[in-house]
Amino acid sequence: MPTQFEAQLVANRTLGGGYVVLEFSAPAGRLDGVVPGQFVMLRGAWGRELLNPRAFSVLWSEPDGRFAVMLKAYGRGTTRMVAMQPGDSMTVTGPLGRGFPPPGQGSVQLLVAGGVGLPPLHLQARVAVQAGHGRALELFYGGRNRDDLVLLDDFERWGIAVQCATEDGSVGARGFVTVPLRERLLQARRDGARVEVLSCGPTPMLRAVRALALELDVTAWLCLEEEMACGFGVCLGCAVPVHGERPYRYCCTDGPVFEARQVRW
Amino acid sequence: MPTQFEAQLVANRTLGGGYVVLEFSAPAGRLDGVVPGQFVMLRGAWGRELLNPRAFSVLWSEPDGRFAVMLKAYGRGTTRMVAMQPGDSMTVTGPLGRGFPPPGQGSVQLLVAGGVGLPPLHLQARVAVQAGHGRALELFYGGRNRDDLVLLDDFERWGIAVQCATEDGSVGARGFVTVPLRERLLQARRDGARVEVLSCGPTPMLRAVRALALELDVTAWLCLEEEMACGFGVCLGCAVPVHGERPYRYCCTDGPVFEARQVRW
Amino acid sequence: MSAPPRTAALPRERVDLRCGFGPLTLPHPILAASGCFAYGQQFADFMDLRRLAGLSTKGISPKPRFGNPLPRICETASGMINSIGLENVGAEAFLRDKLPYLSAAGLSVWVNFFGEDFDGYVECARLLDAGRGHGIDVLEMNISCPNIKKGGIEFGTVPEVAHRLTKACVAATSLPIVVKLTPNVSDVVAMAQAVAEAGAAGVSLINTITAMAIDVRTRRPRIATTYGGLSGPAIKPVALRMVHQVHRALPQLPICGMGGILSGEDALEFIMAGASCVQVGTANFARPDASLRVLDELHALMAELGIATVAEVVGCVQPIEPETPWNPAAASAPDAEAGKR
Amino acid sequence: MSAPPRTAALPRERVDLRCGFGPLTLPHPILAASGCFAYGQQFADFMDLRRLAGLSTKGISPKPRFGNPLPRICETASGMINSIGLENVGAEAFLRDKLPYLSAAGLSVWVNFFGEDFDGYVECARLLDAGRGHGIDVLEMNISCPNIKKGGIEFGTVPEVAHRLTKACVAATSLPIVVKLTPNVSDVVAMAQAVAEAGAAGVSLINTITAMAIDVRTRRPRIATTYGGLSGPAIKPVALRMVHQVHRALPQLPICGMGGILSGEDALEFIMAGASCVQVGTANFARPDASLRVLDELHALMAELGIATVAEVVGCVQPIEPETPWNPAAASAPDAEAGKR
Ligand SMILES: Cc1cc2nc3c(=O)[nH]c(=O)nc-3n(C[C@H](O)[C@H](O)[C@H](O)COP(=O)(O)OP(=O)(O)OC[C@H]3O[C@@H](n4cnc5c(N)ncnc54)[C@H](O)[C@@H]3O)c2cc1C
Ligand SMILES: Cc1cc2nc3c(=O)[nH]c(=O)nc-3n(C[C@H](O)[C@H](O)[C@H](O)COP(=O)(O)OP(=O)(O)OC[C@H]3O[C@@H](n4cnc5c(N)ncnc54)[C@H](O)[C@@H]3O)c2cc1C
Ligand SMILES: Cc1cc2nc3c(=O)[nH]c(=O)nc-3n(C[C@H](O)[C@H](O)[C@H](O)COP(=O)(O)O)c2cc1C
Ligand SMILES: Cc1cc2nc3c(=O)[nH]c(=O)nc-3n(C[C@H](O)[C@H](O)[C@H](O)COP(=O)(O)O)c2cc1C
Ligand code: FES
Ligand code: FES
Repeated sequence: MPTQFEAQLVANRTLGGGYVVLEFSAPAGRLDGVVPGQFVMLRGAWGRELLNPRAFSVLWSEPDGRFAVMLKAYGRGTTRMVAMQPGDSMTVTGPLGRGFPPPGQGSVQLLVAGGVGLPPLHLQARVAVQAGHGRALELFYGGRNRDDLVLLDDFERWGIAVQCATEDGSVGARGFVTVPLRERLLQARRDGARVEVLSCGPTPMLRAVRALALELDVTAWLCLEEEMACGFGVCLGCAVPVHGERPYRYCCTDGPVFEARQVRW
Repeated sequence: MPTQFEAQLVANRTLGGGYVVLEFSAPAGRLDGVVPGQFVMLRGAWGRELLNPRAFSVLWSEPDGRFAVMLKAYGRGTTRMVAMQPGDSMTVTGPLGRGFPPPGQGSVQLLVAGGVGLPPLHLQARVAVQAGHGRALELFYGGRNRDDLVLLDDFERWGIAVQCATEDGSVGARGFVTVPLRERLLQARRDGARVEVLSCGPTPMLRAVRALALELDVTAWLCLEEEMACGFGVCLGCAVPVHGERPYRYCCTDGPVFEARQVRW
Repeated sequence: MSAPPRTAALPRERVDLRCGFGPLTLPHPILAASGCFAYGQQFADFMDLRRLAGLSTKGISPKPRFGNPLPRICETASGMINSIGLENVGAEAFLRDKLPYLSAAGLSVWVNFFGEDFDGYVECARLLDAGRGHGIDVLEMNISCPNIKKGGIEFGTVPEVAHRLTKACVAATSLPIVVKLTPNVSDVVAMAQAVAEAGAAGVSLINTITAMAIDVRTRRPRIATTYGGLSGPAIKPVALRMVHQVHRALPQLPICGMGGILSGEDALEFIMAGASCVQVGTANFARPDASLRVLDELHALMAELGIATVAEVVGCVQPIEPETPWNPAAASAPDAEAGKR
Repeated sequence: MSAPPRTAALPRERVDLRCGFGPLTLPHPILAASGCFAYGQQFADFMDLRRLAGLSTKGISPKPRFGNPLPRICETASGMINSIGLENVGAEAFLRDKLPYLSAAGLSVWVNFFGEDFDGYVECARLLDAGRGHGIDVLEMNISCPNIKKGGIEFGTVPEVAHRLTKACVAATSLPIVVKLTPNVSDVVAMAQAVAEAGAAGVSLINTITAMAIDVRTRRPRIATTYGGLSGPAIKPVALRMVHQVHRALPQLPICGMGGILSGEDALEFIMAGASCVQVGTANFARPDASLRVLDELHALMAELGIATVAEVVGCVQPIEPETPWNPAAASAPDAEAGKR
């Protein structure tokens, strides 16, 4: 059940490329059992100029209440957040939303990440490794350049296969991450292997992943970002266009993870 | 001539009672020759919630560009300012306005201060002492209690006679500062001594000083506070009601120092 | 004449927060605003719903409605723009699926409603009348939605049209009808008067102000419908002005005030301007317990200022005292010359 | 149809900031707004006045006026309220004492003016006509002041009255008349149309929104006249909406946009909404060089976005692309069940 609580910043770790990990302490148990893809709404002492909290995927959480998120200065809220000092506090609401399907259900999960879309997939991998399903995962990680690819050592340590792609070719394949992904999906088809795609990242990347999944008829789960005001289903601001009985579902309560076919893009 | 410039906070000194002195470094010469009572408009990186700069009397300034102001957390702007850290910067416009008449013109100047009204009178005393007119000044200093009376050691060091009054009687006379002031003015009348009053502080205090000056027919200069948006004569927000050819004059350009009789209170 | 401000603070327990809104008695003046509290349930995870005086539901129409395309919201300086499109479950499903929960929680339930045309409004009032005795206290008629197509604008901006519509809805139900007015008018008093004369039990002031934001990179509006409604602290000064105008012109008409309330002090400003109770809207998104914080702060502030009851300060604001008369004949005193360089 | 957004950035020197406003050609689109720049002189201490495209003066009336009682201003969330009371030196003193300075600085001088009644407006336009050829480029007719007593409201809110007034003033001068409209109306397009048909050379949008703030401790308004005008970023979304509405309805009518402009991006939003040039108001108080910062930021932003000329983006905003059509027959996919606890 989501709750509202206060959290104190414990550490603000710079990863390079403008990415930071903010680590918070909070009352024990609040984010226990968070599912990868679930998120929290965070708001600092921002006065009246910035009204609404911002959504962040949980990067990790511990039973003692500590948790972390990863972000980059993007707009007004994230710019304030990357400048936060240990001891600063934020109001948290969470965990919110529905996360990715669990690993180890018979399919190999191909995690496709870009930019600040890494955290839920990083957590998916962490959880899988802890449950002994590390072999059932592979990471496809795209960015503009070397600096966009962070926390790779964790995947290495966990023994998870990683394929990178950068637009400038500085690491891995040159171009978009859908290039190696397509190869991998075609190979799986040739092998008759069961795979599913879990993806989070910039919307253009998600659109490309979706197109690929539809083309090759693979199940793909997309973790979407929509503008959110509340994060818990009351403002109806975060509509996601879908097919099916209703034209819209909600990113914060029905998602943020949606099956690619259902998304009306 | 007033200019606009950036200043960096060098020190944030706590005086007790909630008062702080903020000391800034700035380009040399910008506040040279500032007259006691003149002020600066200060604005931090406040985003869009707090639009307007805030006015502060100059507490002191040095030719190398350093200067200081004294304040207390009062509302939204001052609350942010007392929390500033060395290195933070502010946009400054100044020096602005017309200050007090210089000391040593034949009258003894009775400085009457309350709360955050001390800075211009403190500077008046500093300037007088530097010019060898320290004997021509006396300070009357009122507050609610001991904590409201700050920087007294400076006056002591300068050898300036000080009479305090506190509402709780913890220092000096019990009651308002106008009680010892009245005594002093009556004595001056008996002695046939030339005195004038220079006052800055909360509006109720200024009203009482004005009433006393009018009653005893003494010249009094009041340093007024009005809501200001610009501080340099363009918004016309800081009107001061006056008698004479026009019903209003402007706190930021005609003042903030006004002769008590002229003020339409 | 209102009482002059007291100076002595009161102990908190001496403050009586109860307040009246027309025929209703509320335990305190803080309700949640329409569209910002859904149908209430979601908030039960975060707060004790029963501490709230009441809530106004998401706007209900005779039939269910899907919402607008996205993006539906964006943030602006001290505000946000929304164009949700009046998505709702429809009157029938509301009565069946949502009302019992609210009624059990013991809140004052204000059902915000609208129709897509004149008859739709009347039909909705009639349908919702079935909720009388089952928890509904008030029908809050939203004639101010910027996002309805034809006729929508006139309902909210032309006094005669609003009068006719109110009259028809009042006749269709025995529940009190509170009309929620739009700020997008030249003369809000004329609107309030028109609906009061048609039998409205009160007015809610204000709905959002029609607004726009542009993404200069995509060269498109930030809201799919181009225009949406501005809410939040940015609009508070406009809301206060309208509450005050209406209260001054129609002191007997109960007003529910809203627009940018984030703190107890904000709520008290509305009450002093003339609101008998207030609604908290956008603030609920910042933190789910926002409305209870407003309540606690209001309580503490009334104690600090020595305000014993809400009634004694409703509309108590008095004009600024006149200045001392100007004496042009008085000689202008010398300037403090020293300061001019 | 406007051109689609370019992707390639331009070097700054390839950006041509010149712009047209009806018959005028301006070196760039940034002017200073009326009442926020006085008569210009004070700013010379802080900036090179000649870098500004122009300024609109404090509102001028036929005779000098003293202002309103105090307090005249207060701050609100991302905004401020003012009720200065249209204090000014009067037309004669303006022409004699203020205009020569501005004219020498080479700025485009827009004289904001008003009268206390119908005849006062016409007289003022006639008096100011003497400034033709001596530096005055435009008479900006303020029919939107909330602080004039009788008749003031109708000038700004009733299209027929505004039409008559504009026509009379247009006849009284050969200077172009730009009418500054109030946002306190239900239908700003009707107002713009009325003044355009009466011969206005353009419109300025928007003036302040009537607003109020209350000091809960004194139980009095924070502004002596109770109501004042709200300006600053808080009103920007309302201003943009009105500029867009008027531009869409009357694409040939030049619009000078304003309301909460603090940055180059704000200015570009107004231009994309349909303004040919913009005025910077309240921002000038935060820092005297604010208008030149807006200019520099606009220049840099146009370069970054590959916008070569102002004209190519005036009113270029396009609706959000339509969504992929909904297929209700498609089976709903399974939810990502895992996440639900
Ligand atoms: C479920 C979910 C999980 C998220 N997880 C993370 C995370 O782990 N790490 C992370 O860094 N970010 C994450 N985000 C995105 C994060 O919430 C946004 O970056 C943040 O809201 C932007 O805030 P800001 O104040 O910096 O930008 P703003 O100043 O609010 O935005 C600047 C401009 O960008 C637009 N904008 C705002 N948000 C978005 C967006 N998401 N997409 C496109 N345009 C936008 C706004 O309209 C605005 O005009 C997540 C978002 C969602 C919905
Ligand atoms: C010429 C001049 C010199 C000054 N010098 C000093 C100084 O040296 N040290 C110092 O601490 N302060 C000084 N002040 C006062 C200082 O500018 C105010 O305290 C400040 O503007 C309040 O800002 P704030 O953001 O903290 O309060 P805000 O949040 O702006 O104000 C809180 C509330 O108090 C009201 N308010 C704001 N300012 C005043 C005021 N001055 N009087 C009464 N009510 C007010 C506002 O309307 C608001 O509602 C001076 C003011 C002037 C005009
Ligand atoms: C997301 C959102 C949805 C809203 N939906 C409705 C609605 O359905 N009916 C209605 O009358 N008002 C609706 N409103 C308006 C609010 O009830 C309220 O009048 C307005 O937002 C001003 O209050 P605030 O500034 O506290 O939010 C909505 C506001 C928001 C922000
Ligand atoms: C202090 C002040 C005085 C103003 N005086 C005038 C005036 O005399 N005439 C006028 O047409 N507009 C006047 N305005 C309105 C501005 O010119 C402008 O239309 C409005 O403030 C919105 O722009 P902004 O948000 O950039 O300030 C005044 C605004 C302020 C803040
Ligand atoms: S963010 Fe409010 S409903 Fe999803
Ligand atoms: S503060 Fe703007 S004129 Fe004085």
